[in-house]
Amino acid sequence: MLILNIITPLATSMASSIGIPVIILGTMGLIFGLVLAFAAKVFAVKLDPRVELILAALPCANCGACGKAGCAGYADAIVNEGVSVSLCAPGGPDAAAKIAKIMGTDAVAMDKKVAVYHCSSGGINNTKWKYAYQGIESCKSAVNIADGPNLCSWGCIGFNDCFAACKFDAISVDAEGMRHIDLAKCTACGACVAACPRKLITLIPINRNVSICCSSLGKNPVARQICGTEQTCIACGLCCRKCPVQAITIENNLAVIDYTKCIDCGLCATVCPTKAIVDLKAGMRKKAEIEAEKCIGCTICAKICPTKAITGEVKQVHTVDKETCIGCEQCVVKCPKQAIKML
Amino acid sequence: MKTYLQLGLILLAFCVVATALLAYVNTLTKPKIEALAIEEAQKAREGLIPNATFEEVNGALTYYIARDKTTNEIMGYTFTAAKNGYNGTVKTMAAIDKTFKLINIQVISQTETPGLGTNSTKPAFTDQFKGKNAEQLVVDKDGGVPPNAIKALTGATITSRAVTSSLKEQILLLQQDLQSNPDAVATKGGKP
Amino acid sequence: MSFVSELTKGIIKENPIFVIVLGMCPTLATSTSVNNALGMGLAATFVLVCSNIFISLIKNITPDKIRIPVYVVVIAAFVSIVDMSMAAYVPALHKSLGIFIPLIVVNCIILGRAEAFANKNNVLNSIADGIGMGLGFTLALTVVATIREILGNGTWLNFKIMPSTYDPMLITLLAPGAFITLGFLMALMNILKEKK
Amino acid sequence: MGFFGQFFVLAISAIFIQNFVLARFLGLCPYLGVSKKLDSAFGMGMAVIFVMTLASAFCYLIFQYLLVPYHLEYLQTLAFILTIAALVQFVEMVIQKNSPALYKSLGVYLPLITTNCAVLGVAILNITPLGDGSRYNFIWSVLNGFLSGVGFTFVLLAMAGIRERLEMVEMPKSMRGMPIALILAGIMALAFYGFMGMKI
Repeated sequence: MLILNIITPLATSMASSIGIPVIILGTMGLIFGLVLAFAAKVFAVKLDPRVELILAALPCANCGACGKAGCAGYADAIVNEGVSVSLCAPGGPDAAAKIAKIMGTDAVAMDKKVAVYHCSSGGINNTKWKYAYQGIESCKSAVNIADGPNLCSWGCIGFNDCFAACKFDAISVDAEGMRHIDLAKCTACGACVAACPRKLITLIPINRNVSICCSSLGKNPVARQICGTEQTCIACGLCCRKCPVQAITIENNLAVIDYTKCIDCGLCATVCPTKAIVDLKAGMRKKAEIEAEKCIGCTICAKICPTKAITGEVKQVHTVDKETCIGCEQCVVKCPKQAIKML
Repeated sequence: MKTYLQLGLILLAFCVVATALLAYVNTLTKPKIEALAIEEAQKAREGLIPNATFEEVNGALTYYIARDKTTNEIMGYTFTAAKNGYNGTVKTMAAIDKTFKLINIQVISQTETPGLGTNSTKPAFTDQFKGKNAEQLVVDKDGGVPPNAIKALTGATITSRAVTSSLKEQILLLQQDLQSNPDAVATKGGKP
Repeated sequence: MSFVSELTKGIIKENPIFVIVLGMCPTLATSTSVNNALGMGLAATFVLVCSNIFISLIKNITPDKIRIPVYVVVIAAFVSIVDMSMAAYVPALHKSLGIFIPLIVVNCIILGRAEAFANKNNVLNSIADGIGMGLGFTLALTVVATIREILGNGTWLNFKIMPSTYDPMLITLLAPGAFITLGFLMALMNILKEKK
Repeated sequence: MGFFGQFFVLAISAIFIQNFVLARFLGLCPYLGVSKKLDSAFGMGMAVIFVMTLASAFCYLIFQYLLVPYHLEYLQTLAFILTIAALVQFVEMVIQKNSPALYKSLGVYLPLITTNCAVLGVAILNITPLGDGSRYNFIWSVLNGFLSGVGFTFVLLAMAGIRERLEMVEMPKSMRGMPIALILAGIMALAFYGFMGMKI
């Protein structure tokens, strides 16, 4: 008892100054440490190693073209939700193939696209203005004031929001203020498509070279008058009639190309009276030539030729009329004997 | 299991070391901090009523009785009053004489707007309170007329009101308390 | 990197406030006077150096899962020491800095340097980094405080330096003035950087 | 004043009069750092409300039932920050496991919150005596934490909304980014000064 009487006050004084705080905070530390350790185990999220591999294969530009929240989100979606491996536009077929290898599936043929403008106006010198806009130099801002400062309320305003939006340096602006898309650099991420308040940019398959370079829904004389370059679609319908595969239709005074049907023959561009249809390969298209020794006279090419430039009887060597051939390469693709070459 | 315990123990070790260190520093600094607080309050009281000793009263109200150092006569009472000002609490220490007139006041803590409300700590403002009784503690903006009322600080009426009304309330409370048991004060004062 | 370059980088090139933009809360709240700024800067420097030393010492024995809790315990311990010491020896300064002393714990500069530097470098370099960053912080804080105190109160370190006819611009001492002053200072830093 | 009256007073005071960012200078790092986009500002705001409410509750309990009985108030900084750091990390793990969708929108901001002085600030302010010497009780502490978080989110969203528009504006190169954001914050603080000294 005596010893206790001596020890107790001593112990309490020691305890109160250093002991108790040490015990309390020590216990707190121990509990937190244990809880965190347990939590790390119990709530461990099993990160699939494939997710990290896929992430490494992706370009990691976090552009959002795949529709997921960044590259990590896409990688996660591929593994856990079975999303297609070929959604990454910047990565293209390369990335798709790599991811497919990681996932152990075959790469779905990637439909690589590029961005194109559907307006030929917009430069500083060749836009017709309605009023002098003096505000924030952004298309998004200018479009809000009296339907935009340019006369054509469907056309390009020319403050180059699309240029600013491009992360891949694929859009350039020349001295005239006209924009050009570098097809080699374009990854079809869609940033410029979203940036344009007038929706003048769309993504088209990279192997199609024709596009309507106008978005005007105006009727014929007006549409032409308000356009700085006068390369407007006047909805004459000539392209629709000439298109060998009926890929072009007129909707609301504007020609629209259905790229699932389009065979990229370029005929529409040659017939368009206002040059509103642009053919990137114009003048560069080659003419078809049949190698006589290979031709078996199956007539497939003659049937497929949109301009009826190929003639010939069954089991006879066919010939190409160079004047009417438009260089669409349809016959090259279809010839079972690979007897047709472009020269 | 071993790894969990290891993590827990590592965190425990750090906590123990840190706490022990803090507890040690605390034993060194705590007396100093407390002494400082007491000394500060004492200084403030002495500033209000010089040449006096102070005796703490802890009843329904906490106040100090000031006695003359030589004659041991009651010179007055000091107390603190607090009220929310423009931006937080304004705490004032005040001294009153036996007739409940203010001898002097000092604003001891405030977090008012620099350059406006902080002027309440300056003598130009606090000197006005000298010799005023509870009825005279009205800010001029509220109908009082100086010199019988308090002239509010320019651009800091709320601060001025907080100081003035907190003092007024506290004086009335103290007055009530002292008058209800004058014996206690008298007997205490009677003893040498 | 050498000791000296670690020491000097925090002062100008990687100044925690003007360049890295960390630790904004104390910068704005405690720069009402040069006095406060120096006190805050030195308190933060002390904690920064101590925690940098300690964390670079223990970097190998802290498991990753409880790294952050361990760091904050270390930092909080030093901060509490500073807090208590200031209350005991410089009570007036302690009072005017108020809640911002315990909040040194969550000053992004300190945990940021622990994570980004002390965690990966040896003790000597960590000390240099701590001193450099701390001084850079103090310097920036003092610059902001100098402008605010002179314009807002006409004084510098409590010495009256503006003529008595000067009517103080109170706004610079208030919250809006703090933001605006720092905004213009940063713009100035950008101009200087462009010229280099 | 009934419960709702007091609640209203606390709400107005926490959101407008004593706004954490503009009046108290707390939580400025996320205010300036995560206010470039409205989406991320919203995520951050929600995460801060969540953590501030939880931290208020836990820190109050620890202070009231562990520190006060043994006169260990001087350990508050250490105990609070330890609690907050562990809490944030724990919550992050739980969310990541149980709700990946929530984790993506909210969880990524959680690590940033450990060093958000608004969270520790509210924990300390909750246990700081008020004008009349009393302290908030448990319920009011939690409510104060929640409402202060709402106040933080409110100005964060306002800031993000303005900054998104600022992106389009022509201005001197040296003013771009942080400087103009700070001046903007100054103007907002000026507006909020109108609430100060309001008597309710």
